[in-house]
Amino acid sequence: MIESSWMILLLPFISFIGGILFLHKQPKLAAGFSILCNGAAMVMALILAVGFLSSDDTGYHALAHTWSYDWFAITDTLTVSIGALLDPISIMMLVVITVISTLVHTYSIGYMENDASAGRFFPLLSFFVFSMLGLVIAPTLVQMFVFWELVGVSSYMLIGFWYHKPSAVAASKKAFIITRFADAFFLTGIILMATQFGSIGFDAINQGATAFSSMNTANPSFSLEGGAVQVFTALAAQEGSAGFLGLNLLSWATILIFIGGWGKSAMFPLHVWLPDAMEGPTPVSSIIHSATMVVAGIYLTARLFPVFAVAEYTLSVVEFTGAITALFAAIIACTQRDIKRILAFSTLSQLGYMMFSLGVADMEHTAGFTASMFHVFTHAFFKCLLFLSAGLIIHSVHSNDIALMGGLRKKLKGTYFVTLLAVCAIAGVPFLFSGFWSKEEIIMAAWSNGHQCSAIIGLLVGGLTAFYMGRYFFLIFHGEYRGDAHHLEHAHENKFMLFPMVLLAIPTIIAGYPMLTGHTFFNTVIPQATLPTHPDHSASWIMPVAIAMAIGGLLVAWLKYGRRAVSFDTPSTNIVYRCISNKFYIDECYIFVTKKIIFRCVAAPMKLCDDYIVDGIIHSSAAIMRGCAAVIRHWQNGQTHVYLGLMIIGLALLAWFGGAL
Amino acid sequence: MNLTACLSLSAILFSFGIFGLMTRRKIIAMLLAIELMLNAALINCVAFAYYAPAGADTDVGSILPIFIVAITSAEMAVALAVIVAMYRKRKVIDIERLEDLHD
Amino acid sequence: MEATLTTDILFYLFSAAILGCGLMAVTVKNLLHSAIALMGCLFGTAGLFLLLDHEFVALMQILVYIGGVVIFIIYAVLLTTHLGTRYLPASTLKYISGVTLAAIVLGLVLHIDPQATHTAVNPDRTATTIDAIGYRLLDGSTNGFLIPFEVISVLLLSAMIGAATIAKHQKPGATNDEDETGGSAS
Amino acid sequence: MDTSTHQPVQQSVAERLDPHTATTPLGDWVRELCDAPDGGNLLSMTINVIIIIIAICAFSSLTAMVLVWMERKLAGRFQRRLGPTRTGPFGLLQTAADGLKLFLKEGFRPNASDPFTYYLAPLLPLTGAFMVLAVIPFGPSMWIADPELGLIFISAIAGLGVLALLIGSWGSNNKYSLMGGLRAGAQAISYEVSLILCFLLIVLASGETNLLNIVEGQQGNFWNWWIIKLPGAGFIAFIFFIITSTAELNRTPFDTTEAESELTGGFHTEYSGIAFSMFFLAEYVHMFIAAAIGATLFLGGYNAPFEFLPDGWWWLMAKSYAIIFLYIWFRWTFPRLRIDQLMALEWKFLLPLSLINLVFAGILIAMGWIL
Repeated sequence: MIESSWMILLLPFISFIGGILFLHKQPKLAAGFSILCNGAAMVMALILAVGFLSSDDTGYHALAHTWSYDWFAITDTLTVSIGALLDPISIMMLVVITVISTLVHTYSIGYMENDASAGRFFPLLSFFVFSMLGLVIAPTLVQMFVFWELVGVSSYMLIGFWYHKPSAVAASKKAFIITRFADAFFLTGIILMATQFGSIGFDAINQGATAFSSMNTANPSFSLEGGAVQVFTALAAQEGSAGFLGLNLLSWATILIFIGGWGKSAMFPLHVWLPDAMEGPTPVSSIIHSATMVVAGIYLTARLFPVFAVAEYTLSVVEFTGAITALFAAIIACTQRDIKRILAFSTLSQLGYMMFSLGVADMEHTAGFTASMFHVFTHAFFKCLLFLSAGLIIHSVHSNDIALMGGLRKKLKGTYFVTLLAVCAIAGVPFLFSGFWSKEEIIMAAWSNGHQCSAIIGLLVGGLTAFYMGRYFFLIFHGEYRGDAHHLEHAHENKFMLFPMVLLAIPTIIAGYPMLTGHTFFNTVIPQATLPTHPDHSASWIMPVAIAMAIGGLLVAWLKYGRRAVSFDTPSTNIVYRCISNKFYIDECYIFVTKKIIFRCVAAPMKLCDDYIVDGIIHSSAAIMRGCAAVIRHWQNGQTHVYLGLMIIGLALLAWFGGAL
Repeated sequence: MNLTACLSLSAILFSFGIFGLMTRRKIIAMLLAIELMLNAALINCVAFAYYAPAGADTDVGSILPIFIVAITSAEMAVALAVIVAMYRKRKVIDIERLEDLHD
Repeated sequence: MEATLTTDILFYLFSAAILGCGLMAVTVKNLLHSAIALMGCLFGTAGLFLLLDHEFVALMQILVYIGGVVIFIIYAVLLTTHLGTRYLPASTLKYISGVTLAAIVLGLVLHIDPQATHTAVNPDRTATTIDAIGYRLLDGSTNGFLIPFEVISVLLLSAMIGAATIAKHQKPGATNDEDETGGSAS
Repeated sequence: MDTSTHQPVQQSVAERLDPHTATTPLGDWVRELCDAPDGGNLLSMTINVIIIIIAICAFSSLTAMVLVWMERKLAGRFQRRLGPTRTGPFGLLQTAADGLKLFLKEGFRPNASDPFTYYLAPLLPLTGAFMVLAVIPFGPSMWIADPELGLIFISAIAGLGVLALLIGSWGSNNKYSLMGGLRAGAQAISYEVSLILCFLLIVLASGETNLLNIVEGQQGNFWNWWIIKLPGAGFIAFIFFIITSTAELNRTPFDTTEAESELTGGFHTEYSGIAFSMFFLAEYVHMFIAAAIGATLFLGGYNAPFEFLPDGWWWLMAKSYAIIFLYIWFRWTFPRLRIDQLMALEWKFLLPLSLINLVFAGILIAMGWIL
């Protein structure tokens, strides 16, 4: 099964190629084909996961299986290979991606029912799945970067899927440019990593880093081989070196790599593309911009966790970024009116959770790492479910604005129910829902590892999350309908759309239970790291506080939005509220910086240089050529006679100069 | 009869071919001139084989002409088909009046 | 064949025929006449090949060149010209350039020709038999010509198909071109 | 692959027929005259050439006369009438009289015709006929030239016959002539392919391109003739040969070239007098040549049908005339094919079948399955 893991990758690719080449005129066939391929991939991924679970090996390294095939060699020792690295987190991601992709494909049948370009949609979606799977199983930084970019491209194509909408085109460009900007740093980091540490394979890097950290702390009992030795040596050499701007090269490399994940996971202040990316079709938002692609940054950080942990300051940057984003996005989410933007900001906030959770862990206390992966797992399902339900609501009332909704619980009963489950999950309603457990773990890990500030931010954000999700839920489903009654009459639940939502509701609830019961699933799939770790029981006060925050948030939301009718007629004049609802004017800042500063002071002089110096050289050389050609062109007038004459004269000249005459 | 005589003969024939190619206006006549030139080449081929030194592979003197002849006939078949098709369309086989073909 | 008076006389006869017919072929105005002159020239060449002991090449010359190519040319002449066709003379410039270029080539070749060594006939030489040709053509080793032979076969086939396709008279319904009347016999 | 049962004729003609022992009185006389045993002497060559020219001219004229008489007689018989009876016994001198009439007629050339091509055309067919006659072995020591590549020579020269028709038809400046000429060209080029495939089959079977060797290879009883010796394939090839040679001869049912009812005489519409008689003569000489080649290749040439009978030119004549009888029989019994039917017959029927037959014969020879 390990060796045939490439099949999982191949199936969505077949779906893409077949769909784009042959089926783009038959949307129904394309959909069926895509679902077939993705379903097969899902089955294979599940088989793979079950095989992993049932294997006797436990622990992080024992479970990492790699196969690879050499692609090209940069130096004698540095070979770029493509292949698969299968360890608990990649397998978990495989399962999550394939399950969600299959369900979203199914959902899309209903969602794209009346769309003329649906035949293009399914292949592109499969292409994304292919790229994402390739990213997840990448055993080297280079392969990860290749698929990283493919993921970016497919995201670009899907955000701009309705390319006739100017806003969609602008959003896709924005997403593309911002993530490319971050990827430039990522690539630099890879190059730095490759040159300084002589390795781009995750295995070698992580083993070397683990060995190094254990040498510093405990007994160095690792036997290393291959690239890991190089990494180890390089790390030892870096120890204590001054480096550049006060950071040593390892920190530089890891921070640069992290910036790639920063952009992809839309951490503050590179988050601006994600809310705009909601211009794409809702299934795209659900799979790409909430459940899978945006966690690529988290995944990258987790992938390189040992080396990040060894590097000075890197994890602090991670933690800081994550905490700021979580708080920042949660505050904005409280004020938004666009149904998908609320969810987008909530995604940002949850990504911030995952990020700072990674940041609070280190090689001795890996609870944060475990918690982060756990949250990735649970979040994927309930966030996907939230987006799917949002898509169904949009589909029904033909609007994105929650100001034009309300009272939909009567019309969309199924949706109401599953959305309630998902809202409870994300808000952290205790005991029954998966989100509670994973969030709990994160806050617990932060506190117990001495990052009290992050833990408190986590608690605060938990309350905010409960509040804005409650607001979201009550404004949509409770109260009176505020929109165009005409749409409400036709509102219904498409069975293709409802079915995957119902299926997703199952993991929304049960995905957190295994943690509670100590089931082996989580002991195995969520890496328990190298050294045994337990949450600090002294922090047992956290759970009641977190529960109180969640319930309190929901209660406030109920009091403010659920209990009585809400009016959106008069815009708030409160300056703080306006500032928040305009997303702290971050977009405007960007536009000011780019348009006013960069364009005017840098780009305009460059353009002058380009126009007059660079183009001038080209134009004058072209003019010279044209002048010469004006003379010669008459010799090539299509007359055989002239050609023959020239040929013979040339022959004679050749003979003359060649000395034959 | 010696090698130089044969070669001179073929050289003269070849120059006739070039003269024809230069002065003729009809495509068929130009093809004809090309035939002359190819024929001169054949004469060279055979003459060299006949006057080859001991140990040379003289079979090539017979085999190469076969290839030349075969390629020529293929070329002629296509060329003449093109001419006939062109004549049907435009009623012209004068090369100077077909100059617009290169546009 | 031994170089005797007979062969010398024959050689000069053939040469005269070749050159005379060759000159006619490129100067005579009437296309059919030049085609006939070309035929004479090719016949002379075939005779020359016989003198040079290359019987098979000579017969090839007659079979393919005269029997095939010249007939093709005559066919094309028949399809594209008629007795009333007016033959426009080439411009004086073309005549001058033609003569000049021909002279250049002739000068070049005649300058190089005498540099050929081994001008004597090898006394042990034997005429190439048709068996030898056949075996060489079907010899797949580096010494043989199997691949060129096969390539030539494919070339001939494709040329034949191509020629037939190009010259095929388009069905009246299938074409949007102007009415075509010429060449009804193909 | 068992090739032991079939070996190409190893013994060359030169070994079997020593020019010094196998002689003819005429040849002896010439050699005596020139005092040169070989043909290297210029005088001897000249005399030889003159004798050959006279012999061939005489033979062709005689053959043509006989064939024309034979055709007219047979045509009469096929049509239940007598044919010529008045001139000479059985009308034998009728042809001579016709010939005389043609020779004495006024040579007439259309005004708008091209004299060069118009007068060149009638000369060509007989030239070709003479060249082919030169290589046909009439008897064991009765031949003019014996080139190593006789069969290729025949196919090469046979291909030229169409030239005359093309040139003459164009030179006449008559649309019927031109149509006839173009048809003749298309027909001759097409059927030549099958004809050469028939030749190739014999080359494959005998391993020889020399006509004399081919004939010598069929010595013995009549089952050594290639028509029978190569079971099936030989007979099919012979039938194909008859069909294609009829087409090459432009005789009914393949006479679309002339097609009196359509083209008022085809390419020779504008010819009269001696020019016409040259075409006419050549047609009948060609007929004899085709028959002789058929007899040589398939029916053992000058070999007697049984070993105990003496070989000689009379056998070739008998076989040739038998085939000629077939040609005449065809002419007076089959209706004419349309030009498209004719082309379809060649390209869609004869050519593929000839190729298959060739492969079939190749298998037979390779497996040694010959009589």
